[in-house]
Amino acid sequence: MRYLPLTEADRAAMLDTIGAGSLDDLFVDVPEAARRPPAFNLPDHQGELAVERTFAAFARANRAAGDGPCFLGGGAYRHHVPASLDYLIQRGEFLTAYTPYQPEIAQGTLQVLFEFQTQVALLTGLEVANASMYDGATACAEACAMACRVTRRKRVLLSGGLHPQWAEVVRTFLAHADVTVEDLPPDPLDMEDLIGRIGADLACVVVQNPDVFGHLKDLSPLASACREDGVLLVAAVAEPLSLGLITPPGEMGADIVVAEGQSLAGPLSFGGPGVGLFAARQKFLRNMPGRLCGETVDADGRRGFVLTLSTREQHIRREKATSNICTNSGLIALAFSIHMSLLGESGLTELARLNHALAVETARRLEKLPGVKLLPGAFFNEFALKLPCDAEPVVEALAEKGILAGIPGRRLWPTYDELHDVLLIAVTETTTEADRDALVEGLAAALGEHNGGAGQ
Amino acid sequence: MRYLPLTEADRAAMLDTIGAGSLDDLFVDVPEAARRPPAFNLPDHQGELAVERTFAAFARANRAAGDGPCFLGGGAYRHHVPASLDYLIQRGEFLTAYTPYQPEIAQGTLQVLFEFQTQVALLTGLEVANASMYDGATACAEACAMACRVTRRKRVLLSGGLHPQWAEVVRTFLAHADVTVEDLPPDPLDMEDLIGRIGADLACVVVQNPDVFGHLKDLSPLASACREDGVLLVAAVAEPLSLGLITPPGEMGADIVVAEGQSLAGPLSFGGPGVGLFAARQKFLRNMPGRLCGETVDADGRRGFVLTLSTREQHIRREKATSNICTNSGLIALAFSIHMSLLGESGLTELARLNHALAVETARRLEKLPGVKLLPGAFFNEFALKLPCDAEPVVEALAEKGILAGIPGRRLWPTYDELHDVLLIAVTETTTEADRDALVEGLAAALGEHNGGAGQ
Amino acid sequence: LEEPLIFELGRPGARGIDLPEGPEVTPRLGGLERQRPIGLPDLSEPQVVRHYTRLSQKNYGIDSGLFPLGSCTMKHNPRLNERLARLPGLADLHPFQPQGTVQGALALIHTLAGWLTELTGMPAVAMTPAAGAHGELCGLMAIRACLEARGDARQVVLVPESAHGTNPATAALCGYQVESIPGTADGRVDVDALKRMLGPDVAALMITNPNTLGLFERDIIDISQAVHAAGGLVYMDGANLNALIGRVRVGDLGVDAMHINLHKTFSTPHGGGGPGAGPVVLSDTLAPFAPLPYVVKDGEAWRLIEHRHEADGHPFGRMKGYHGQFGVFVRALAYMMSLGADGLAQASGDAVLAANYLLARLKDHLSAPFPGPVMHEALFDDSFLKGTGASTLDFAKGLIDEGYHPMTMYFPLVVHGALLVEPTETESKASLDAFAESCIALADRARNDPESLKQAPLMAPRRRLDETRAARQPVLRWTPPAGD
Amino acid sequence: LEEPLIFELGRPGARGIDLPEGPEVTPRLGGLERQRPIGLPDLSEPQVVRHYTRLSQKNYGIDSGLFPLGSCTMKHNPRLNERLARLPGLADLHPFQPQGTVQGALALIHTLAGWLTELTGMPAVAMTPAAGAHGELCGLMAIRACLEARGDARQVVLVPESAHGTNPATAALCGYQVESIPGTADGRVDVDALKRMLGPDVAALMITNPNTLGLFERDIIDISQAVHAAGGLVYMDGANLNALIGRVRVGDLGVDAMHINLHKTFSTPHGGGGPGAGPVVLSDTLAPFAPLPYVVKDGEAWRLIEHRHEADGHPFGRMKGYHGQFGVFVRALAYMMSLGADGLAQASGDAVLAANYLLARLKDHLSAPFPGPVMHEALFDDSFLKGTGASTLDFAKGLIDEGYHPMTMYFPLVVHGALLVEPTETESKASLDAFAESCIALADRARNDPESLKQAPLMAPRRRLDETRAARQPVLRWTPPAGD
Repeated sequence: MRYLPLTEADRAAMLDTIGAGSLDDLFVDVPEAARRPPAFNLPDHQGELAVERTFAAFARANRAAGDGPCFLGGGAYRHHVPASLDYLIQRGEFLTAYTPYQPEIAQGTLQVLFEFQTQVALLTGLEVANASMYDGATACAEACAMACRVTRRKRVLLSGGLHPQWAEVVRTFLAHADVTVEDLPPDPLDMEDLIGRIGADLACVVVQNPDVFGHLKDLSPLASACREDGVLLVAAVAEPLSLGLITPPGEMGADIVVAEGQSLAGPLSFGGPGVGLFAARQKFLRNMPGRLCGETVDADGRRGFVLTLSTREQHIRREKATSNICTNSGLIALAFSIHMSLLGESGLTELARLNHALAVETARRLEKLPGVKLLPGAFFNEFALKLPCDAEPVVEALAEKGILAGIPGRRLWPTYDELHDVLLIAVTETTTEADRDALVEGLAAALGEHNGGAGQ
Repeated sequence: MRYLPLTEADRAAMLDTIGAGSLDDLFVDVPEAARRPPAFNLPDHQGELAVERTFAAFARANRAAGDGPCFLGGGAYRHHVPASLDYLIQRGEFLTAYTPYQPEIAQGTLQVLFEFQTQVALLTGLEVANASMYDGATACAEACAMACRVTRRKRVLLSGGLHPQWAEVVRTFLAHADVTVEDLPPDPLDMEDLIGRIGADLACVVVQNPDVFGHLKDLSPLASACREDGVLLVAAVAEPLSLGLITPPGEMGADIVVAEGQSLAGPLSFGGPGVGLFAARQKFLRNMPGRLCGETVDADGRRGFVLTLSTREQHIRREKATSNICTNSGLIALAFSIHMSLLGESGLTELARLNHALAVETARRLEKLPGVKLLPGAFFNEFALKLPCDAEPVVEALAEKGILAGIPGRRLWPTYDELHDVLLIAVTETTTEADRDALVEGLAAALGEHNGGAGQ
Repeated sequence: LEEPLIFELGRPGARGIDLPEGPEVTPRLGGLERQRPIGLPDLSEPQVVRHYTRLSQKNYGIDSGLFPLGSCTMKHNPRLNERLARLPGLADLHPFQPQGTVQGALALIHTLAGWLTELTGMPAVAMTPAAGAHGELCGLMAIRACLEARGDARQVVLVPESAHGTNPATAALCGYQVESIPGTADGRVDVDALKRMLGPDVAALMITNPNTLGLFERDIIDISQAVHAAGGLVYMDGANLNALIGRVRVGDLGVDAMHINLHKTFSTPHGGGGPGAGPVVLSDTLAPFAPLPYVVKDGEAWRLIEHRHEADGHPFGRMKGYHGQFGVFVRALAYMMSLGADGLAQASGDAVLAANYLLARLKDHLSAPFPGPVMHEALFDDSFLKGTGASTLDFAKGLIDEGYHPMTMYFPLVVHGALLVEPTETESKASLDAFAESCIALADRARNDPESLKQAPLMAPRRRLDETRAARQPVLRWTPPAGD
Repeated sequence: LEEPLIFELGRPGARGIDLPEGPEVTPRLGGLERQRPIGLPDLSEPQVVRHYTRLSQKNYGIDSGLFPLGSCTMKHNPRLNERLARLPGLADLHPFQPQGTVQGALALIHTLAGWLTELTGMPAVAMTPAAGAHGELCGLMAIRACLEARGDARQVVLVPESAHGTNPATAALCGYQVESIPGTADGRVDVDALKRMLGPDVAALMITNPNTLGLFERDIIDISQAVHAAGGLVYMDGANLNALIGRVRVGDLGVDAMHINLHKTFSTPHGGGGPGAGPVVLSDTLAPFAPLPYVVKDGEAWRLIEHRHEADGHPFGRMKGYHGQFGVFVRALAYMMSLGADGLAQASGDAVLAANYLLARLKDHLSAPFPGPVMHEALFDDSFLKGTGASTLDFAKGLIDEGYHPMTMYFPLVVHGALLVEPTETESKASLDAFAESCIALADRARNDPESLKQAPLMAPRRRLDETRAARQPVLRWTPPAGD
């Protein structure tokens, strides 16, 4: 058992020092009934090679996104992960460290968090950011709770353009908080009248940008309306790469920005772990959830960093804490931060531009297909098509041919039949020209079969 | 260009400090004719993703050994590489360090080398070992040269059981050293009379154990004969895992042991880089080639390590050096050493026993196939079959079915027709039961077709 | 060596990434193009690698040495798990791939769920919570959903005074009032007091077991029965499960829900703050209320239940996006399969052995408020420092100069100047002995030379940091120097 | 913190690897079973990971900081190359797989060979040498084979006095007598002296260019012509190729052979001592004598020529087992493709720029024996230390406390107390400036407080080590303490 350093001789000597006759003697406080479980129906220990074979079999039973063309987005984006990033986050001093409670020997993690907070603030156009949350969806829920704390109001409005899973997490999180969560129906044509719904009883309104259909919106008019009524504007960002190219929500007037950092931090990993980004205006600082890292000096006057403002947190405030969050997503925040450093101003901008160009070009080709309509609106690297039929069987048919063509509306909105002909398509730099050709041709063929079938 | 930190502004400022007008001015000493090469027929810089795609294409055009059953040995053995090993050797402080010329800030590498030297000495049963050579074959050549220096004799005898490439490297290396290299023909039946060829004009005799056919030999009688005539016995080991189970050459009387460490250090990597192990009796220390790490103390009296006895080496001795070796295989030596530490006494012994058991069981099944003979002799994890036909087309046919069945005699000894029906088969812990079944069944089928064909 | 902030290292025009030219297109950004620069620094790859390498060298991890942070279970993190989590067939899966293309991933989740339920003896598990506190929330939400389904609007959650702050914080998030249960002189929940507090308004008890003092709640079965008899449910905080796994079946203790920190008990790396994963095992009572999504076996295939209308039960909602911390699942399952049933039982046994060994070696030098046997952590108070002038904090910082990460300090709150030591099962005896000797030497130093301890640490990248200043004048981000 | 030897950490019975039971068989070991234990220590995986982590922390690499070791070209080692070298389709290839199953590997070798010949303007390349010195041997063997094929038994190799020790050592290995060519006051080969030494017995000139003083041998074309005219051949030592690659075509200089250290010029990591790879580019004269094996393109397929009877030319033999340092090839080609033709030219330009910049910044504080422009390294002598009592060694050790790896010291031998500084192209200007300032401060300290320099380093894991003791009483391995 390679992870256990004690030998039988060590165990005997230690029991002797303790004055116990056996390991079992140490468990005397455990009721006898629970202490001797029957044999588990589980295998005994195995070597690396055996475990690797098991996991290789799990892996083989999947089709990796990179095994062929992949145009899936919907809040999880496949971008290239630099090799140096993946090396650096595996360094034991980062990987195997705890939350930096002992700042003297955790300056590495702490300086990274300070840099991360700065990068998130810069990217979102807001003043302060925390040291990360679990993911974008939970960050969004925390933002709504925070808005209620700040405004002392009890109503939250969610745009229909918000990722339906994020909306569901918000609803769940606030279910017992004496807060009314009003979520608008999904609206691919951008007809929802958010401004008209702003009122003085509202704690916040949550808008995703780009929204779940990929559409970009100018949040400024909404922000003005919110400001007038003392409503906080929460902007949700599922693809932070977009912020390399578009005006950040903070500049458009958002008070809180939450985002999912996965797309710029690491592999898709089947949707988790991600990293929640959370930024806000300075004045809301003491109402923010999550860990915060701050600059200070040490006994010799040298610059250093510590976790700070912990009086907001559960280990001090207990039931009065701003959140119950404890473990967050430090390592993925590190990955995000390293990627920001590698990209820099110029790289982030260019990568965003490349994504946009490839998406625009692909959309241009797809919207020419007979029966296919591109839903109108500005977009970044993801867009929505309206097909002449239910998108799900089309997606399944293309998957059979090795093409992950996009997300069918049914997957996101099973109860909205009118959206079942929607196909969401994300195009990133990881798609090749051949991939894009395959998508266009594959979709044309699949729809041709459909049309052919319909014509019979 | 992500590897180049200087910006255009930096370059201009630096040229200014230098007092040069342009980069070109710094190349003024280079003849004009050579200074302005025509445009290269090579692509310009590319991002990680593009380079990865190119290499993925190279990789796809290969069949990885682990993609199916693999029974190839012949001096390169496929063993499991522990994940912790591969992590540790990638740590920048090891990976990106130079040869430890500045011991104060290279104690990591130096202590590793000291531990490596000890492990090699223990494993080979000899007193001292150096800090590694390029690979087993070059170590073998250096051993012959060393034997000539020690004995001041000019004749070297190579057993026919020595890997033919190792023999060729020895011949090449000594081609201009005024040394006669006598290499005996390959001898699968172990009939060669090495003892009868020992004589007082011989510097050394080189014997591989297990030999290239996989056969194990008791070197003791040969060692006695050598000792009588002042001949050094050089033992070559291509599969050091065997030393976990069998009496080491040092204990059987070898004076120098050279080995290829790849099998316990890392992936096959198409045969390179490996790591040459080199051990000898203490009394030959000052005639050894290669780097040596020794224990000493620092100015505060603390134990520390340095490269030592460098007066043997080329940077001091120049044309009188024991070898011209400079760069060796430090990182692979580190990998070897980590694996030794993970395995330990018990793990190395058990891994060796497992390999042997699987090889014996597989041999037992294969020798029952009609027309197949197991060449007689003791063996560790590799053995030689005699087929009823040329082995090469059989191997090619099995490769078509996804089975890397072994090495056909023709590949090693193209000019020895009588060995073309030999098939060398290595069985390690990385083969599964299904792999071994596939080999037995595949070989039976292939030979059945052959027999069937012969019967027509 | 000092390492500047990344923002202080940048040079406009440097590049850390090379990108191809994209096609020329007419933008479709709707006029929302960024008008101002972001403000990120440009750096080359060598600078970035060196920056983070140097920062990492200012950190201490379990790879660096003993990390006895009580209640945190800082055990060895096998690299095999990192390797497996990076297999393209596991890492490179999109959460919205058609289910037919991710059968291996669904099977993996289902397999891990099977290990968790089998080891705990609980019938069901909610896999998606992202961390321990998130798991607590999931468990309490299931409890609340269950009670509400019964039409039972209970308002109170009982929490022992020794509990982690997450317990009351979670209960509050779930809309409950928190009442604190007093402890006994022997460090357990006061069962009589607890029973007196039970009543028709008590929704649940949240009880940490082993508790935060490192002691097993001997009366847990009795307690569970009493809570159930009063119509409430029992949430067990599984933060300290490492003492029990493979040896004690939680299902036999009568609890209804317990979260499992995969990043503690099952060794997925803490990464300087996460990510973790906090699956919650559930009793039959609570199982129907488990949140979405979850995986079911459907004949030979695995199926992901993502939407309410597909569910058999009454899922109370959704904890996070997608399907849980899949990358963490891979690591945890690899760890569990490596140790196996026999190894997990040995591991918890060794963890408990190591804690009791340290207690035995240190109890005459430090002061232990409770006698052993303890479970997987050894608790000390600061009475051994009384009159020395040195504090718990000084003692802990002194350990840094000895080459160790300090233990947890000043927690649990119910013990004065607490020092909570959790060595875990992955330390050798030599390592435990060396640590004990350092602690003994420090205790001597506290008596003989307390002033020197107050200066500690001297050998770390920083001396003590001014936390008051950080909180009073918060500087939470870099800003460009004036004039830039 | 001190780290014991691995042998001092072991505990009998600990395990770092778990293995399945094998089948029960009757051994076929011929009675050669080991009779005595090996003597290796048993350890668990956590102990092993921590041991090597801690050892690594006592090392300095290019990832740690500037590593200006002259003549060693310590440049940034991209992690992309490590990633690619670990692709199973490249790492997990057996050298004896049927050639049809390794077409990608053969194509890769052929592609790399194409880059090397195109960049150097040389017609052929021998890929298999394992390192620079091995490449030298390969080149000289090809020369010797060529001359012998002409029936020309020349006996002498000329080597400039400033050459690396590997040059004369290699010539001796090849059976040649070595004659040393004097240098000129401006740091180049004395061409007149060289021409006087040429004659019917001179087989070859081995010339390092740029030479070890960091200077380009201006007369190289003239020199090559003279050697050729005298019937000899020219071997150029490519250790310093980083100054030229992509900017200066070696093929235009008239040389016949040159090795290329892939681990210097093309950034494959040095790994604390290797592995490297030293392919040798060859002129048309020498190409037919290239050693086995090599790759040829055969229609659409690639073919490995492993045996003499398959070869078109007259291969002089074989340098090592199998097909060269394939894993190093992968890394080098990835590096070359990443930088591309434009990037490689920029890289050599930046390397030369950085060296000249340091020379310009330091020449008034240290002492430079030759004026610039230099190529990719800046050479200083110890005249600036004259009268201070501090030596080149003290100065270099002082740099360690400043956070740097020292430069090469006391080499080349032709300069008194030489300090050879090679910054490479992968340092930022800020990094070069900081290094220059440290050097200037140290030079001041040498004048004002030389005694303090003699104590350096004080901040490294060790102070100066007793090398004399190590050599006089060599202890080259651990031995168990008496009584064990």
